Parts: sequence; C-alpha cells; structure tokens
Amino acid sequence: MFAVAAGALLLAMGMAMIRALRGPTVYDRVLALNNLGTKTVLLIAVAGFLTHRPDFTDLALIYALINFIGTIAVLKYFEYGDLGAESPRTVATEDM
Amino acid sequence: MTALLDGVSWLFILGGAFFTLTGALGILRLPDVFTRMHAAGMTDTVGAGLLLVGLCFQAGDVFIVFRLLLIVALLWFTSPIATHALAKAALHGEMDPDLAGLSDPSRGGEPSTS
Amino acid sequence: MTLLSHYNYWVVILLMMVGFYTMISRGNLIKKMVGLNVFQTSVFMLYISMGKIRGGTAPILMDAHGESSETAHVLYSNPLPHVLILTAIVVGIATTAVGLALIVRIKETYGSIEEDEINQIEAEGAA
Amino acid sequence: MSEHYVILLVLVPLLASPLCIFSRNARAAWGFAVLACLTSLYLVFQVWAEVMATGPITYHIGDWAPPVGIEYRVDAVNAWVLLIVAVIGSVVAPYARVSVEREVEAGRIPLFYAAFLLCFTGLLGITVTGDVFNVFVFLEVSSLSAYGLIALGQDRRALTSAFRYLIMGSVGATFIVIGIGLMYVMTGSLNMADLAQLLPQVWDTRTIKVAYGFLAVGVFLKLALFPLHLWLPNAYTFAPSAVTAFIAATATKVAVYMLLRFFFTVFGAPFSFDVMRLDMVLLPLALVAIVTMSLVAIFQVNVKRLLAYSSVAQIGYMILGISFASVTGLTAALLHLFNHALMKGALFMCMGCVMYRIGSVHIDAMAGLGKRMPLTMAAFVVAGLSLVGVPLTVGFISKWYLILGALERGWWPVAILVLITSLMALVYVWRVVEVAYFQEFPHDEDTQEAPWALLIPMWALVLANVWFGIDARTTVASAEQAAQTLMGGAP
Amino acid sequence: MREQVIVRVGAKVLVPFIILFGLYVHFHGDYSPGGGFQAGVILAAAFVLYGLVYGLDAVQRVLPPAFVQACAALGVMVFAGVGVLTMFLGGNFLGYGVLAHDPEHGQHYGIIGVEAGVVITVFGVMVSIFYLFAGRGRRSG
Amino acid sequence: MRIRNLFAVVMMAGIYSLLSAGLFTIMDAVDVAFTEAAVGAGISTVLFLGALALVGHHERKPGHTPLLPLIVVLVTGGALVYGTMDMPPYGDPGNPVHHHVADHYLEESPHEIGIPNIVTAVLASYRGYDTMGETTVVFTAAVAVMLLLARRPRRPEEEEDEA
Amino acid sequence: MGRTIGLWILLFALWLALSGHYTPLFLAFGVGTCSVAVYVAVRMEILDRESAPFHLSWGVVTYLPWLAWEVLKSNVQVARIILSPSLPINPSMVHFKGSQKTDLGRFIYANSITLTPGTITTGIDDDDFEVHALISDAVDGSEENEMNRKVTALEGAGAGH
Amino acid sequence: MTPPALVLASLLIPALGTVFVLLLRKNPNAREAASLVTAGVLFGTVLRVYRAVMAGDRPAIVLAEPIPGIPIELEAEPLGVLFALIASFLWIVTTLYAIGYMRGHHEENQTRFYTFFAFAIASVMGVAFAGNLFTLFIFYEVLSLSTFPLVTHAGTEAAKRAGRIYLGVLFSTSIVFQLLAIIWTYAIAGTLDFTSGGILSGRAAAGVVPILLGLFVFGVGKAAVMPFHRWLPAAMVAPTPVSALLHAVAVVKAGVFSILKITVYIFGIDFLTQVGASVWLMWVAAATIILGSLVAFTKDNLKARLAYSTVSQLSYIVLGAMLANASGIIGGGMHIAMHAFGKITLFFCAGAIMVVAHKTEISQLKGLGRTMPVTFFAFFIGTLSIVGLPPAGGSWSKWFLGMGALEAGQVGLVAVLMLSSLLSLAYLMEIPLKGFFYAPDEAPHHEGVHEAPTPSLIAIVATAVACLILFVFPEPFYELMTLVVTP
Ligand code: NA
Ligand code: NA
Repeated sequence: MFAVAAGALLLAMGMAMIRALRGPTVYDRVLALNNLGTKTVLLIAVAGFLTHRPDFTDLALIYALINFIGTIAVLKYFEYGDLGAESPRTVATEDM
Repeated sequence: MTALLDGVSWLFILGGAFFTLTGALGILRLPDVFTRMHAAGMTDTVGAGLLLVGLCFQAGDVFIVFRLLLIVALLWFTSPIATHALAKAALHGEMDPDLAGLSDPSRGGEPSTS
Repeated sequence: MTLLSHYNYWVVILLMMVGFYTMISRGNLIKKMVGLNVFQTSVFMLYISMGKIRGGTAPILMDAHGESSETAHVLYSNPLPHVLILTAIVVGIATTAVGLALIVRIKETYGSIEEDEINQIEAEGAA
Repeated sequence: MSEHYVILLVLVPLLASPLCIFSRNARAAWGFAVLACLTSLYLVFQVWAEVMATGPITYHIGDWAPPVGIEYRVDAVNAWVLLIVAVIGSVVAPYARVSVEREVEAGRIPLFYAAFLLCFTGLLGITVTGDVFNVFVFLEVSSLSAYGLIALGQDRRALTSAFRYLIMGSVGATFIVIGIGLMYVMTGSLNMADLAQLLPQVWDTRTIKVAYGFLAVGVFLKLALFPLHLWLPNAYTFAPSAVTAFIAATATKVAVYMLLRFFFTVFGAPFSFDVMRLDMVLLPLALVAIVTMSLVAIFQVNVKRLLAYSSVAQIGYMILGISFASVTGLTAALLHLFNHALMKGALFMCMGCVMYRIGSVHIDAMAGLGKRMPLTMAAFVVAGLSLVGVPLTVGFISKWYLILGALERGWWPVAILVLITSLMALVYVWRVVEVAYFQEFPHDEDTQEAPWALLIPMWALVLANVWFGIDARTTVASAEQAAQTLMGGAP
Repeated sequence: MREQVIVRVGAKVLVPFIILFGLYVHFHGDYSPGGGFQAGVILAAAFVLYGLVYGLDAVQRVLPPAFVQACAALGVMVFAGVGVLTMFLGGNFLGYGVLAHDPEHGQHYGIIGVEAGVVITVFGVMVSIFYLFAGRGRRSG
Repeated sequence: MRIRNLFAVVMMAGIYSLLSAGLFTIMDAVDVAFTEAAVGAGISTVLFLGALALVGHHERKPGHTPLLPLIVVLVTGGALVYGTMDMPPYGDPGNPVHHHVADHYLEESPHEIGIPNIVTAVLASYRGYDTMGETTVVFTAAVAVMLLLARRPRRPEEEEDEA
Repeated sequence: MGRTIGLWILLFALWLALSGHYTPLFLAFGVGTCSVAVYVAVRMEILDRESAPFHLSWGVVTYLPWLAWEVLKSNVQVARIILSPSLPINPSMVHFKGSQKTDLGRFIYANSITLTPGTITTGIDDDDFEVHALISDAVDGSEENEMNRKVTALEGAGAGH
Repeated sequence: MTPPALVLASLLIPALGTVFVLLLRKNPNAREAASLVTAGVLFGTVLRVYRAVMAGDRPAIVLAEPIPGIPIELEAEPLGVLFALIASFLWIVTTLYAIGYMRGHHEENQTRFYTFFAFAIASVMGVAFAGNLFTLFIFYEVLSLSTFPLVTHAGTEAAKRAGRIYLGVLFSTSIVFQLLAIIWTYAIAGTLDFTSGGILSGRAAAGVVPILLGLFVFGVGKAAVMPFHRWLPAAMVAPTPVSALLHAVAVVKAGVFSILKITVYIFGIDFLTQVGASVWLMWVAAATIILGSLVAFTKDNLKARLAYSTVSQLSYIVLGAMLANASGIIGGGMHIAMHAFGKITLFFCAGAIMVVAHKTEISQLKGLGRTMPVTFFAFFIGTLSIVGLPPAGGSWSKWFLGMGALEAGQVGLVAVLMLSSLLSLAYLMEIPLKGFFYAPDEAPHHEGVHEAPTPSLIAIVATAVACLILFVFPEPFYELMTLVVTP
C-alpha cells in the first residue's frame, strides 16, 4: 500500500520535474517547484511508513514550511527584484 | 477491525494517489501557467489530504496522527496563499493568461526562457 | 557482483561529475556556485550510501536504553556518516554564502559576472 | 592545567574572535587579536618544548578515547608547524594595526580581526588534530576567513582573486572529503593513528589508491603546487598587506603539513613511496614549479606578485625535499617550512610598509626608496638575501639540507638545478634592490620611513632570519626530529 | 508585499507557529531528527518570511542587525564555554560527564548546552546573511 | 541541455537538493534529510535569490565548451569509478564501515549518553568538537559576508586603483 | 492582552501535542518556547484580530467541513477535465464582489476560492475579487455566492465577540 | 691577548674601523686617520698571530654553529697567516694611497668608500682565517657583497652594469659550483674542517675527485679562471684604489688563496697526485695564463691591460695548486705575495697617472716618464716583479712554480711559464718604455704635471721598494709555505 503510494508520488514528481525543466516561463518553474515540494512532503511521510519508522513525520512538516517560505521568496524576488523591499519597485524588463 | 482499517486507508491512499497523479498530468497537459495552477492545487488539497488521512489509519500512534493532520492543515493554509502569490506575480510580470479561444502556449512574458 | 552492488555509487559519481563540470567549465560565476552545490550534495550522497545498511533503519533508537528485548534485534544504519555529512552540509552553505557575497561585490565593481568579461576588463585595466 | 594547553591554544583565538564582534571597536579588537596570538604562542611554545623533551602528547576531547572520539595528538611534526603558525600570527597581529588602519575602512576593522583570528584558529586547528575529518572542518574555518580577508584588498581584483581562491579551495576541500570518505569506507575509522594501523590491510585495494589520489590532488590545490597554483599569485598580490604577510607565511605551510600528515603518518612512507611512487610524482612537479615560477617571478613588475610567484617556487622546494623520501629531504622540507615563513613574512611586511607610505608596490614606484625608507629597504635586502639562500640567513640552511638530500640520493642534477634557481631568486630580488638603491626618488619630499609600529614587528622577523641562519641548531634539531617521526611511520 | 492582503495575513498567522516549531525541533533533537542547526534555520526562516512580507526595515526593527550579529558570535562562545566549564570541573574539553554526579546526566546537560550554542549561532548567522543580501540592493541607505 | 536563465539553474539546483533530501530519508539519514531540506531548499534558495536580485539572472553569452574541464571531469569520474571497484557492497551489514567505531556508538551510547537519537549523541558528544568547528564555520561565514556586504558610505572615486 | 494569552495557550497546547515528553524539564522548555514565540509576535505587532482570530473559532468548525466537501467536488470536476482527451477548458478572468468587511474575511474568502480547484483568486481590490477560472461557466453558479455568504456570516458571527 | 683572541681581533679590528669611519664622517682628516690607525693596529695584530703560528700554535675559535656539526670557526694556520699578512700590510699602503687619490680625484661619497673598504678587509681576514670550508664560503660571499658598493662607487649606468656582471659572475659560480662542491664534500666526508692531508682521502671515489676539484676551481670565481674571468675587467670602472684592492689584495687573492687552501686541506696534495685528478685543471690554468696575456696585449686602456695581466697571473697560482706538489704549492703561495706587491705597485702608478695627468690610455703616455719619473720607475720595478726577473721578489715564485712543473713531469707547463713571462714582459715594459724613451705627442699637455700627491707617492715607493726587498728577504713567506706543505 505504501509502496503504491510512493510509486505514484515518484511518478507524479517525475511529471512535475518535466514541467520544471520545460518551463517555459519562470512561473511555470516556480509552480512545478512548489508542487514538487508538496509531493516531497507526501513522499517523506509515506517513506516513514514504508520503513516502519513513521515517527519522523516532523520532517515532512518542516518541509512543507520551508517549501512555502521558499516559494514566497521566489515570488517576492520576481515581483520586486529584491528581497528586502517594502514597496513595489518597477522591475526593469532586462532584469527579468 | 484491522482489515476494515486497512480497507479504508487503502481507499484514501489510492484516492490521494489518483488526485496527485491527475494533478501532475494536468500540470503537464494544461496550456499556460494559470491553468496549470488549478491542477497543482489538486495535489495540495485533495491529493495530500486523502493520502495523509489514509496514513493516519495506519499510524497506530496518536502523536503521529496529530502530526499528519497538522501537515494537512498546513498545506491547506499555505497552498492558496502560494498559488495566489504566484498568480499575482505572474500577472505583475506581464503574463497574459490564455483566455477562452486564444490558446497559444508559446505566448509568455518571459522572452529569454526558451 | 561488483556491477550490481556498486551501480548506485556510479550514479552518484555521475551526478558528482555533472556538478564538478558545471563548476569548472562554466564562465558564469553563479553557475559555478550552483555547480559546487551539486558537486557537494552528490558527495553527501556518496557518504550516506556508505552508511546505509540493507534492512536497517534510522539510527534513532526505538528503545532509549536498549533494555527491551523486543527491539534488540533492530538493525540501525551507521550514524557516523550522517554526523559527518551534517557538518559538511553546514560547511557547504557557509561556502555558498561567502561565494555569493563575493559574486555580488564582483558584479558591483565589474558590472559583470561572466568570467571572460571580467578577465577582459582586468586585462584592459592592467594595460 | 598544562595538560589542557593543546586545546587552549586553539580555544584562545577562537574565543577572542567573537569578542571582536562584540566590542565593535577597532582598537579593542586589535588588542584581543594581539593578546590571543601571544597567548597562543606561549601555549604552543610550552607544548613544543614538552614534545621535544618527552615525546608526543595526546588529548582526548570530550573524554572519549580515540577512535570513538576526536583526539588531539601533537608530535614533533605538528609541534613544529604549530610554532610556525603561532610565531607568524604573533608578529603579524601587532603589525596589522597601523597597516590595516590604512588599507581597510574603519567600520570593518573589528570584523577584520575577527576573521584574522578565525583564520589563525583554523590553521592551528588543522595542525593540532589527530582526526582526519576534523582536519577538513578546521580547513574550512581557515579558508572561509581567508577568502573574506583577501577580498578586503583595495584593488578590485582582490574580489576576483578571492573568488578564484574560493572555487579552487572548495574543489580541493571536496576532493579531500572524498578521499577521507573512501578511506573511511574501507576502514571504518577517522582517527589518524587508528587509520595508520588499519590501512596496511587494505593497501592493495583500488579504493585506497583512489582515496590517496584524491587526498593528494586536494592537498596539492590547497598548497598551490604547480600546476594547481593559479589561485595564489593574485590572491597574494591584491590582499591587504597584513593578510598577505600572514597567509603567505602560514596557509600553504599548513597545507604542506597536511600532505606530510596524510602521506607519512596515515598512509605511511612505505605505501607512499613503494606502492604509490609519490616521489616520482612530486619530483617533476617540484622541479617544474621551481624553475618556471622563478622565471615568471623575474618578469613581474608588481613586487607583491613577484613575491607570490616566488612563493609558488619556494613551495616547490618543500615538495622537492619531500620527494627525496629521506630523513634529510624531509628535514629540508620542514626547515624550509619554517624558514620560508620567516622570509616571506618579512618580505610581505616590507611591502606593507611600502604600501603604507607610497600606496603602491609597483617596482617603478619604489625607485630611490633605499634612501627614503632605509630601514624598510634594509629589511627587504636582508630578507631577500635570505630568500636567495645567502649564508648566515635561514634560506641558506634550507638550501643546504635540500642539496644534501639530493646528493644523498645521487640526484646531482637536481642539486645543480636548486642552485641555479637560487640565482634566479637573486635576479628578482636584485631587481628590486637596484631600483630602490640606484634610482632617484621621484615622490614628494616628505615621504618618510614607515612608522615604528610596522618596523618593529617586521624587523623582528628579519632578525629571526639572521638569528636562525647563524644558529640553526634548534630549528634543525626540531625539523630533524619531526622528519624522523615521519619516516618512522606511526606518530 | 505588505499591501497584499492574502500573503500578509498568512505570514502573520504563521510566524508564531514557525517559531514554536523551530524551538520544538531544537529541544527534541535528542529524541527525533533535528537539533540546534535545523532549529536555527527554522527560526531564521520565521524572520525571513516576516522580512519578505513586511520589508527589511520592519524585520530589522523587530530584530536589529546588531542583535543577530551578537547572536552569531555568542553561540560560538556558549559552545566553547560549555567545554571550558567542563575543563574547570576537572574533565577534558567538552567532557560533559563532569557536569553532574551521574555522567549520563552530565552528558544530557552538556548536549543541551552545546546545542543552545549551535542554535544561537546558526540563527544569528542565517538572519545576518539574509539582512546583508536583502539590504545590499537598496541604494538609498 | 543548457539553461541560460540563471534563475532556472538555481531552481534546478533547489530541486536537486530536494530530491537528495528524499533519498537521504530512504537511506535512513533522517537528520541529514532534515538539514538538507532546510538548507538546500530553504536557505540556499533564499541566498541564491538574494544574490540574483543583485546581479541579475541572465547569463550574457552562450558559454563556450572548453576541452580541459571535460578531460579533468572524465579523469576524476573515471578514477572514482575505478575506486569503487574494491568498495564493499552497498548496504552489507558486514562492511568494515559499520563496525569498529560505529558499533561503539550504537551499542554503548545508550549507556554512555542515554539519548535515543544516536546522530545527536555522536554529533554533540562523541564528535562534539567537530560540531564546534561546524558552528565556527558558520560564524566565519557570517564574518566573511559581513566583511563583504556590510554597507559603507559610497565614495565617488572608489572604483579601481592600479597596484 | 487576552489575545496574547490566547495565543500562548494555543501554542502551548500545540507543544504538548507535539512533544510527547512531559518531564518538568520539557514542560519548562515548552513554557519558554511559547513565551518566546508570543514575545516575538508582540514585537512584530502582528498579534491582532487577523493573526489570532479566536473570535471565529465556532464559525470555522462549521465552515471547514462544508469547504472540504466543496473542495472535493471541484477536484473531481477538474480531474475529469484533465483526464478527458479533448481537454475541455475555457479559461477566463471573472470578477466577484465580496461582501466581507475585514481583511480577514477577504483572506478567508479569497483562499477558499483558490482552495477549490477550478478557480484562483489573482487579485483583491477592496471588495472586488479578480478570479481566474478554468471553465468560465463553472463559476457563474451559486457556489461562489454561497461561499461568499458563508464567509461573511462567519466574519459577522465573530464580530460580536 | 691569547692567540685565539688575536685571531678574532683581526676580524673585529677592521669591523670596528667601519664604525669609527662612520662616526667620524663629518671630519675627513679624523676619518682618514682612523682608517690608517685601524690598518696599522690590524697589521700589528696579524704579526702577533704570525709569531704564534710560527711557534707551532694553531689558535682556533668557534663563533657560532649555524648547522649542527658545521661551526663558523676561525683558525690560524700558515697559509692563512701568509694571506692575512699581505692583506693587512697592503691595506695600510692602500689607505695611504687612497687618501691622496680620493682627494686628488674629488670623489664623492668618500665615507661610504672607506666604510666598505674596511668591511672588505674584515671579510678578507675571515677568508684568511676560516677554519673550515663553510666558514670560508661565508666570508667569501660577504667579501663579494661588501666590495659591490666599491665597484659601483661611481653610480653611473656603466658602473651599475659592471656591478651586475661582478656580482652575477661571482655569485653564480660560488652558488652553483662552489656551494654544490661544498655540500657534496660534506656528503662524502661528513666534515668540512680544513685538515692537514685533506679530508677526502680514502673517502671519495677516484672518479668523483676530478669533477669535485673542477667544481671548486670554477666555483671560486674570484680566481678568475677562464671562462669565468669576465667580472674582473668589468670591475675596472671602480676608482683605482678599489682596483688595487680588488686586483692585488682582497678579492682575487681571496680566490686563489681559497683554491690553494682547498687543494691542501680538503683534497690533500698526496691524494690529488695519487688519483691524478688535477691534471686537466693544470691545462685549464695554463690556457688562462696564455690567453690572459694575449688579451692584455690588445688592450690600450692601462687598467684593462693590468686587469688581463691579473687574469693571467692568477692562474699561475691556480697552476701551482693543481701541480699538487710541495714546490707548486710553495710557488703558488709565494706568488700570492709577490704578485700582490707587484701588481699593487702597477695599479698605484696607473692611478697616479690618471689623477695627475688624466691619462687612461697607454698610447697617451709617451714622454710622461720625464715629468713623473718616480712613478714610472716604480712601474718598472713592479713589471720586473710580475715578469719574475731579478732583482724583484717575483722571480722566487716563478722559480718554485717552474720546479713544481718539472717535479710533476709536465715539461710543457714549463714552456707555458716561459712563454707567458716573455709576453708579460712585452706588454708591461711598453709603459715605462713609452714614458721614458718616447717623445710626447703634444708637448703642452704635460705642462704643470708633477708627481702624484705625497701620500700616494709614499705608497707607490713603499710597494716598489717592497718588491725589491722581497727578492733578498723572502724568508718569512717561504717559511710559512714550508709549514703548509710539511704536515
Ligand atoms: Na484553486
Ligand atoms: Na478554487
């Protein structure tokens, strides 16, 4: 049962990976990355059951958190071109 | 009792796997970043939810169940925020969503990413 | 026999070399740092696979004081490579931080993060 | 308390470094640095004296016995290298105050000393430990701080030099980690003495040979052995003067120590020379390094760069001594480790004085300095002659043992080559001397001698060049004992 | 991002929980995966998130740069300080056994102490580095 | 495949690190996976983004492909593969690496230290000194980055000066 | 003050649920941890009706199951679209008027929209919600209106506390 | 003072002299007086060492031990005493001469000149009293360095170039060949002490000895054996007292002295004869003798001609050493003395002509002997001594060298000696002949020209007379050399 779930997750991760590689826009990549992160969270959770050590689920929790913050950072970067900005700045097109 | 529990968790886990895979397929198939967001949302919401709840039935420890549910809660809380931020950023980055009838996947706001 | 028992090391080595190649062949400084990260992460995998025992589990004891006979037979993977790699990961991120800070300063002073452009600017400056 | 000296000598500078951050005051940070270096020197000296008198010292960190825990183990070899690092640190730290005030902006000076102390800590840590992975950790402490320090140079090329150093250094460190991993997978141990016991059983495996190769390449990168030296010249040229003086005199020395430690103690001389034929690798590399780098040095116009290329050549001498695979050869290498630290430290400190007064170390800018800065340039002459290997300086002592080692092996062409390359050193030193003494001074009339705060530490090193050139009994005895330890196998 | 309702409210809600979780990971490092280093990173992540959403100035008002730099330095001193303490109590450096009558308890206290050092430094360093990178881009200052 | 957009490169590196974290979990290295997740996908990504924000994310020129690095990489990789030939089989409990010191940690640490997470026991006690070194490395990185990026008043003639 | 204590209690409950170690030492750690987290929240000035919406507690209990059901339904719908070979999508941008009074209300409404696959809130301008829909005819129905109503009710229910 | 202290004192006195010169730099008279007094005291000290050595004592003192087992050690033995006697005596004379020359020539930086001059003498004393090869090498190098500022004294571009050649050749040969030979010797013998009968006998393989000896002969660049002689004519740019010092006393004699000392005390003449290792070097020396003379012929510049004459004459001494028999060594040792007095006379004369008449070319000297009769007569006596004709001291050394060649069974070398004597007679006698027997080309130029300044003239006369005295009274040197060859 866990193996089936892990297999499905790996397959889904592969598909997200293809999207991450193909893009075509950065937003597609961010989307794929974020999605890949979620699947990794699930995979880690499943792996715990698969290895009969489900007590490491904390790891998945952390992963979900980090994944979220990473995504926010990426988007902040794309919206403001700067991680410290408080108000939006016009982003020069050549920087994109 | 264990058999019933196993059956239920099978059901949930298979359901979660199904929605996760379908979402992944959507990410591949759908034409632009906005439509792909809908597919990605499936993984975060029902895919993750069903899968993790399915795992709960196998945990056999209240602490683990609690953690699994916490993950579900966290995903449900953060996923829409992230998706919203992504959509907003994409719009801000001068990405035009492909709207009805105008499907053209090559049209993007990112000149150099090919 | 070696073929089957070592293929995973070879995959790791392949990944390692991808990182290494990116690091030493690319003129873009950011790519060099990414290459370094990939290279190092692959080395971590090499170490971790050394520590893995088939049928083993994470070296977190199921029974803290080893008194229960129920868990006495449990096989744990080797904790030492994990410890070493924890340190190595931290060292890696530290190196990355310093490298990126240097790249930022290089961009500020040279206006470029391409190695050949920088070399050209330096050559002109020296002439 | 004295049994804790081996650990305290690392802890004192380590703990002084955060104090620099807390104090946020340039003068206080400098004070911490000087105090820490001197305390460390005192402890190192005590440890060295004890090792020379009674043999190796071990210290079990965390009270765990060696293969399980990390052990400090000081024998004649690392006691000697500790002494080198501590002496140079204790001379450069007092020197740094005035030099750094001129070359580094005020706000960064506390950070400068924090980084300096960390670099010092790292180098001592590498040297004192008996655990191969611990070597890597402290190697990174010293390297990361060195990158930061080098990048502080006023010329913008300091940044690119630091970055190149970072890339090459990280490759080196990663190779070392791979080598350690392969050793570990075959033995299950990380303790040097333990490895020395375990490795002979797996000598014939390909894994161990590859481990050896990776360690070798990694260490070669760190010690800038030709042709892996490309990071060094610019790094030395563009770093702030005090940093160049410190790093040039210590960092590559510690890398040479790592080479000795890995190849002689851990793998053992028989494996290195009978199985791996290390001598046949080192000999040609060393010779090419010595000849080509000396030649390149002759044509440099930036004197710091000139000295940097000279350093690569001088590293060649150390490696050459090691390639003789004999007690005499190793004595030569270990002596040169110390002696070269003294001469290059002094020479780069001279450059610091010149930089302080005229803001440049271009050879043309030094015209007529012999009259304007007589003490500085006199120091340059003495240390330069030491570099050439003139009798009554330490340089001569190194050359003596090096040639003796070559002749012992019957390699008289090597001996001749060593002598000819000393002449090359004479040429590049002489170019500077001629400009300084036989050309007119073009600068403003008011350029004067460097301040005493720079002159005194510099002259301390210059006089050490002469002192240990006139009486080399202590240094030779120490180096010889270390060489015997290395050739004897187990530490 | 401050004017963005959704992200702003989301970050607000999350930050205390991230901090809680970071410290939880820190204190339970003996029993489950995690420890000082991971905890330091998670704690730093909480402030990074706040900084991303509310701006660098806002986060630096809450957590001044001098404070995090001091943290970076302090952690090293705490770690080494535990070792020095064991030396004064008659053990070797980092020989925690002497910290209590029962060596096993001593080990516990020692590990808690050094892990505290790790978490303080890692937190301080990660936030400091974030400040430096995020602050570098702004030409105004 | 060459990706000229540096952002994409950084993201790929993030994914790589993420996948390796998964792999670490499967290979029982949960602490490592935890750290790799926090560092590789978290801090490292934020750092790279911070840097990209300052340097732009475009690779200017298509990089030429020099031969030397390729040779170096092939030789290095070849040597490593050669070295694995005599390595003990993957996952065999009888490998030397699992005995000697590792045995001690697994068998004695419950009595000597008494905490279940042996990685923590080794990290904080048996090899606590390495961890102090690691903490120092982190601190060093902060000092170095501060040296490089701390703000300073901009001077007009701060550009280059010839040595 | 009540909110501060409330958050503290919530966090401590979470700690207890996570910890599994109830020795005095670990309880002390928990107390310290929660205090630190709350202190930081206070310093960040993020402790308000938005970040600690205890006033909504009861409303949420009824709202969440309904939302979960909606999410499940729309998931099935989107899955069918993705799996159908012709990929029958009809993307469009639509605007909703939200009747919420507070940012928190809008936050809940917008996220609820996004959470249900098929619609994504791409922007909020006061009461105007810009939404990207996968199939335009799926959003003109009553679901969003019902969701709007329920969220407003939830918000309103809390307002009295 | 005890004899070892006297040996040390002979180093310290000139070293102290440099200090006095520096202290008195403001007052030229006091400065010169200090130089002279120092020189006198030094000579007195060396004389006392001489007496001790003649009494059979071998005073020795260790200064330091840079390398374990290889101390810096001073030891007075007969050969060294011979060299020290000559050098310290000629220092007095040269100083006297320099006072006149430097003032008459209005040289700049006179203080620097006297300082390094004194320092060079200190190094010469070190060379003379070196107790082992290592010590010899050190003082040899210090001598090179301390004379460098003297060579480049003028500070012109030409002087700098000459200085580069000077140091280049001397350092290259000493570092590449000599140092190698020294370390090789140490590797073979395990010691570097100068020992009667040598230290290599029975230790070095027969095949190695010729190579090792060759390394020493060429490695001692100061002996100016061809092809490493270029530095010597190049150094001609120096002021004449410097040339006198370099070519008559300090530098070149330090070179040939070293070769003699190495031959006798490192190889041992019996060992050398036994393995026949030095034969090839005899012919190298012979070639230098003839070639040096021939080149001297082609030079019109007086100092250049004297320089090449020196190149030729030095190889007499090298030849003596290579003959490796008692007569050869005695001849070589005595030629150090005889050539020193003869050649210094010639240089003094050349300097005087330059200062007074501003003539540097031989072709300009016609008739000048009539206005400077003393100078030219002194030149004549010096010539006799160099050529080896009675009644000048040079005839003794030539005699012993010829005897040595015969004893070694090298009749060909006797012919070489004869031929070179004829050549030197020809190229040196031209000068007094031109001076006395040719009519001046342009009469008015010699008007107002008188003899050299008095201090210089005293020096010239003193050395010329010494040449004559040494003919009738060569015993001190002969006795010393006998001690050298009889263990
Ligand atoms: Na949605
Ligand atoms: Na939706």
